Amino acid sequence: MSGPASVYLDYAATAPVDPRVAEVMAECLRGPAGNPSSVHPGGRRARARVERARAQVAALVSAAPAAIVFTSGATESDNLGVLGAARAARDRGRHVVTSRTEHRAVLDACRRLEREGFEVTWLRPGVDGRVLAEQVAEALRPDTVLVALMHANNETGVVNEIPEIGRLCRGRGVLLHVDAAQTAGRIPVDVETLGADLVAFTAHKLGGPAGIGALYVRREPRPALDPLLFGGGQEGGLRPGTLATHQPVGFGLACEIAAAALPVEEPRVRALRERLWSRLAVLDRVERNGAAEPSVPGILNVFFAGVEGESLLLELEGIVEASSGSACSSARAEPSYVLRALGRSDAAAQASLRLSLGRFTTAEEVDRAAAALVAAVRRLRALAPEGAMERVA
Amino acid sequence: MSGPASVYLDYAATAPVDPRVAEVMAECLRGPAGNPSSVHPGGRRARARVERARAQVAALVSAAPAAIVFTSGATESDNLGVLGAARAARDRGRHVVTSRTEHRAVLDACRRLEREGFEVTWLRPGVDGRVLAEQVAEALRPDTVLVALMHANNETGVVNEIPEIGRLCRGRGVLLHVDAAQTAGRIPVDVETLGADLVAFTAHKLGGPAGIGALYVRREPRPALDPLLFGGGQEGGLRPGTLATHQPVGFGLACEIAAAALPVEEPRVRALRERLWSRLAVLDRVERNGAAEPSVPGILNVFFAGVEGESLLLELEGIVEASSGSACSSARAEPSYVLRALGRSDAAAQASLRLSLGRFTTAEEVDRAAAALVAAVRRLRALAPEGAMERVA
Amino acid sequence: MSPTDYSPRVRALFAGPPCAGHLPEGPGERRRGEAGSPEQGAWVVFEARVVAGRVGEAVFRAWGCPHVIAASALVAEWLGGRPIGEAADVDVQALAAELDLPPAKLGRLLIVQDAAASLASLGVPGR
Amino acid sequence: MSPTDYSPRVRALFAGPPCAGHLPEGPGERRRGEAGSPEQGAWVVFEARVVAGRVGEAVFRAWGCPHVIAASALVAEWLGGRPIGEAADVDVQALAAELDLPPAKLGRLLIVQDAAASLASLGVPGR
Ligand SMILES: Cc1ncc(COP(=O)(O)O)c(C=O)c1O
Ligand SMILES: Cc1ncc(COP(=O)(O)O)c(C=O)c1O
Repeated sequence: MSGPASVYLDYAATAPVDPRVAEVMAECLRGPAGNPSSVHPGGRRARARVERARAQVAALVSAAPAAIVFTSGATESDNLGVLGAARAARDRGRHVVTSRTEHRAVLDACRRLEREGFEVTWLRPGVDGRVLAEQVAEALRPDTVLVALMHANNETGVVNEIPEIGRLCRGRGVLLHVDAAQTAGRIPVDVETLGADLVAFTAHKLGGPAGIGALYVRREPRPALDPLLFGGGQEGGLRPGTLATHQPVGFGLACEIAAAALPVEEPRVRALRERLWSRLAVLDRVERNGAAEPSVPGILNVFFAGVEGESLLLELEGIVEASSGSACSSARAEPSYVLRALGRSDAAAQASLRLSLGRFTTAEEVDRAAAALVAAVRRLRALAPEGAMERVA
Repeated sequence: MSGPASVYLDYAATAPVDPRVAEVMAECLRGPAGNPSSVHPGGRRARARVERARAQVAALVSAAPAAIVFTSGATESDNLGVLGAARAARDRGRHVVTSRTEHRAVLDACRRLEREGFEVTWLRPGVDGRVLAEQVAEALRPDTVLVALMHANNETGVVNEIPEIGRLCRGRGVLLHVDAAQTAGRIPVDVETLGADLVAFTAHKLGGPAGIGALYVRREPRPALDPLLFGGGQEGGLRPGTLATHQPVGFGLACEIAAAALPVEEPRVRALRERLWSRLAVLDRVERNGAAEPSVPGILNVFFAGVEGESLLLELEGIVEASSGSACSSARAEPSYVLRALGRSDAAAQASLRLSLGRFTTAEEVDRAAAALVAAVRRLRALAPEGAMERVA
Repeated sequence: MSPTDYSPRVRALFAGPPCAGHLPEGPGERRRGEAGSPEQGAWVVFEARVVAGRVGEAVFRAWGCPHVIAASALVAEWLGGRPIGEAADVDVQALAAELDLPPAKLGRLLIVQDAAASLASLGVPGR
Repeated sequence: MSPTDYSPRVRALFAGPPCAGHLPEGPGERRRGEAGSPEQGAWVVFEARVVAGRVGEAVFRAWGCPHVIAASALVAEWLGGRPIGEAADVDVQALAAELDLPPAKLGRLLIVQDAAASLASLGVPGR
């Protein structure tokens, strides 16, 4: 391919691995074998590295290292938190509160709970995409055992009122599971401030490798969790299996790097996002999906009236890499259920793009992407029947 | 530390990552971001690499690529196979057959099934460590839905009569789950020959990275599986979560390398193991735990009468890296339940070492390890009260 | 959105579709055919100038996926010079084969076919 | 087996334990004290030569983990020159502190203490 490299605007799906992280992982993989559970020096070395990584991961969310359980990613963390906490509490109550705009990992875990005899209240955010504490307050019942809500939405970037919801839950003795996959390393996340009992996050959204995540499990009081996997007793019995040294090590370093960079990166990325938005706003009939604030810095979800999503993506191929809907669910052709929940029509949801920026995004890239987007939208609108801008809205 | 490097004899716990595997993984990690579920070129590249890896993994066990589900390791594969198959079949029957010498991933999954209302028959192997087809035949009942047995035991290396057991199960319409973590890449494994419906294995025992494994799920007839995790629909709905490209890619290459090396490595490692045994047999009162054959080539489990396990390990520290019991359960101080099931006393089980050889083991290392072991055993025996050889037996 | 791999033919037609846009002024009868809607995943308009029973020139405008745009362009091109009655005879199978169409998208091609057919039978005068 | 980290003191004593082995021939009364068993995780034998009510020389033999061997060696060394009656006074807390003993292993130290004490009170003539 000739010309400049395409602009990667899909950080919310997965972020590039930080080169320093890739390096330390490569070194781990090249090193001598060591099973962190073994007693011999190779095993002890591996264990020491894993424990150092656990401390780095814990520090990112201001938690104690012992409160961090390593998992295979946020999907597993969400499942362990939601299914684990609800199943363990099923004798106390069978009501769970969540929202329609959660990631599928929480959504589908809650649907599973429904099949297991739980009742689930599905909160619907406003058009701004926020789930509010008052909605949760209304939904709580005497038999509510768990509230599962995301810190920020992966499609819109909108941040929910978690601290308020945390206080509410604690006051009622209800467990709170927070999916922080989109916020950890991107805005300050402090498990105490959130008031969460369980917090899920993942390495590959913050410069670490895919295939490793964490579940923060509060120590005091410690929520009972019914494990998903059974076996060698690793991770305090909550998550058996031989721990891969290179994976937590990469995750740990990525957390450390992200934490150090956050004070600079957060405003920088936010400014780039607004720059992108201002350059797209030269088009008629473009709208942001969800509120502009409060939000994570790097997500801009834009609806382009009158265009069709798949054609828009092909038009941008090789120029801009972005997602139509969330990448996690983009194996399906369905329009984004998140945008549908915010009131968009199917066609409008499909005519929306999630443009997500991050660590390595530059102003030059933003300008190049914006120019390509504007040109693409103009061409597709010109190809469309008259009235498309009104009918695809 | 001065002197030569220690001899790594813990391949059954985890094998060193093949340098070529480490290299391709490092290259993956350094490359551009790409979520295999995304539509843009980065995502498509990642997906193509993952699918190539799936084919490589499938080829190692003579399976169709579409029959391979990637998981986080054999622990998860075992849980998905055992819990998944039994739970999905619970309306047809609630009886499961397994053995006392399975890996904890199968053992603890079966215990969990007991708590969920299943009845489990726990077969006990003979002193040779083998579970025989006739034992399975006797245990089968009209309500049996699943037989879960390992291909080879991780502590003794002894190979079970899986093909016969497979025929038996198929004849009765009972699903067979086989834990092949210790055999894949070490002896020929063919899912058809095994007659298995589900086969679990893992990358880190065969030169790949830890944190990635596979579950073979027969296509025709396809066993129903109740998933453990819910979410984005990846891996045919059986295993959601963003797939880490570097992990399957490393696994795939490791499988390809192992398959190519097998015809040479299997006899070579077997000969080294017998060399090690012949050099240890100069000691009085040393015995092999489990039958010498049929076995995987690289595992030798030796009982040293009169010594104490923890002291033996410390005596060997920095010289030989091996496991007392299985590394996977060595976070516990309990004597190996596998050796207990084979009739060893607690003390005798603890006075046993699993010495496991592999790809990079040399004759020089075997001789050095044997000399160190002989010296260590002699010193500890000399330190012990008279009669120890008879009482620790 | 399904990670579709587009054929080179579809890519070329999508990138530079022939016969896209509005019918220029000119002699003859202007006809307009339309089918589909955003809700159906494809929405196609054909316009044709008919002179002596034959299509002098045809153009399309389409809202839809790249296959819809490519198919509409092919049909508009194919219409040129044909008896207008043949606008009802778009061969969907041939079109699908030419575009290497994923089976799931066949419904959208039927919308393209409908739009062309309406040009023949129900064709209303163009604006 | 628990992945214990041994203190430097334990490592040194385990690698080269003083007073290990059998009591050489010599003058005085030979005594033997024993406690524990493989089933208990520690099995310790002390032998001492007693001259004029004091331990002339003491040796140990032990089956057990490195802490047991280290503790037995320390106790045998400590016994040398003491009134034999003091063999009953092994200070388990001090020993545990000196060896940085994991709490779970305290029971094994009690076996070492027992073996020494039996040298004092129930001491039977050595072979
Ligand atoms: C909000 C949210 N939760 C969970 C996940 C799942 O994370 P993982 O890919 O690590 O399983 C993602 C992204 O995929 C996400 O954005
Ligand atoms: C027989 C057997 N099954 C399962 C496992 C678990 O594999 P993993 O460490 O990949 O979870 C192991 C090794 O740890 C094993 O030896």
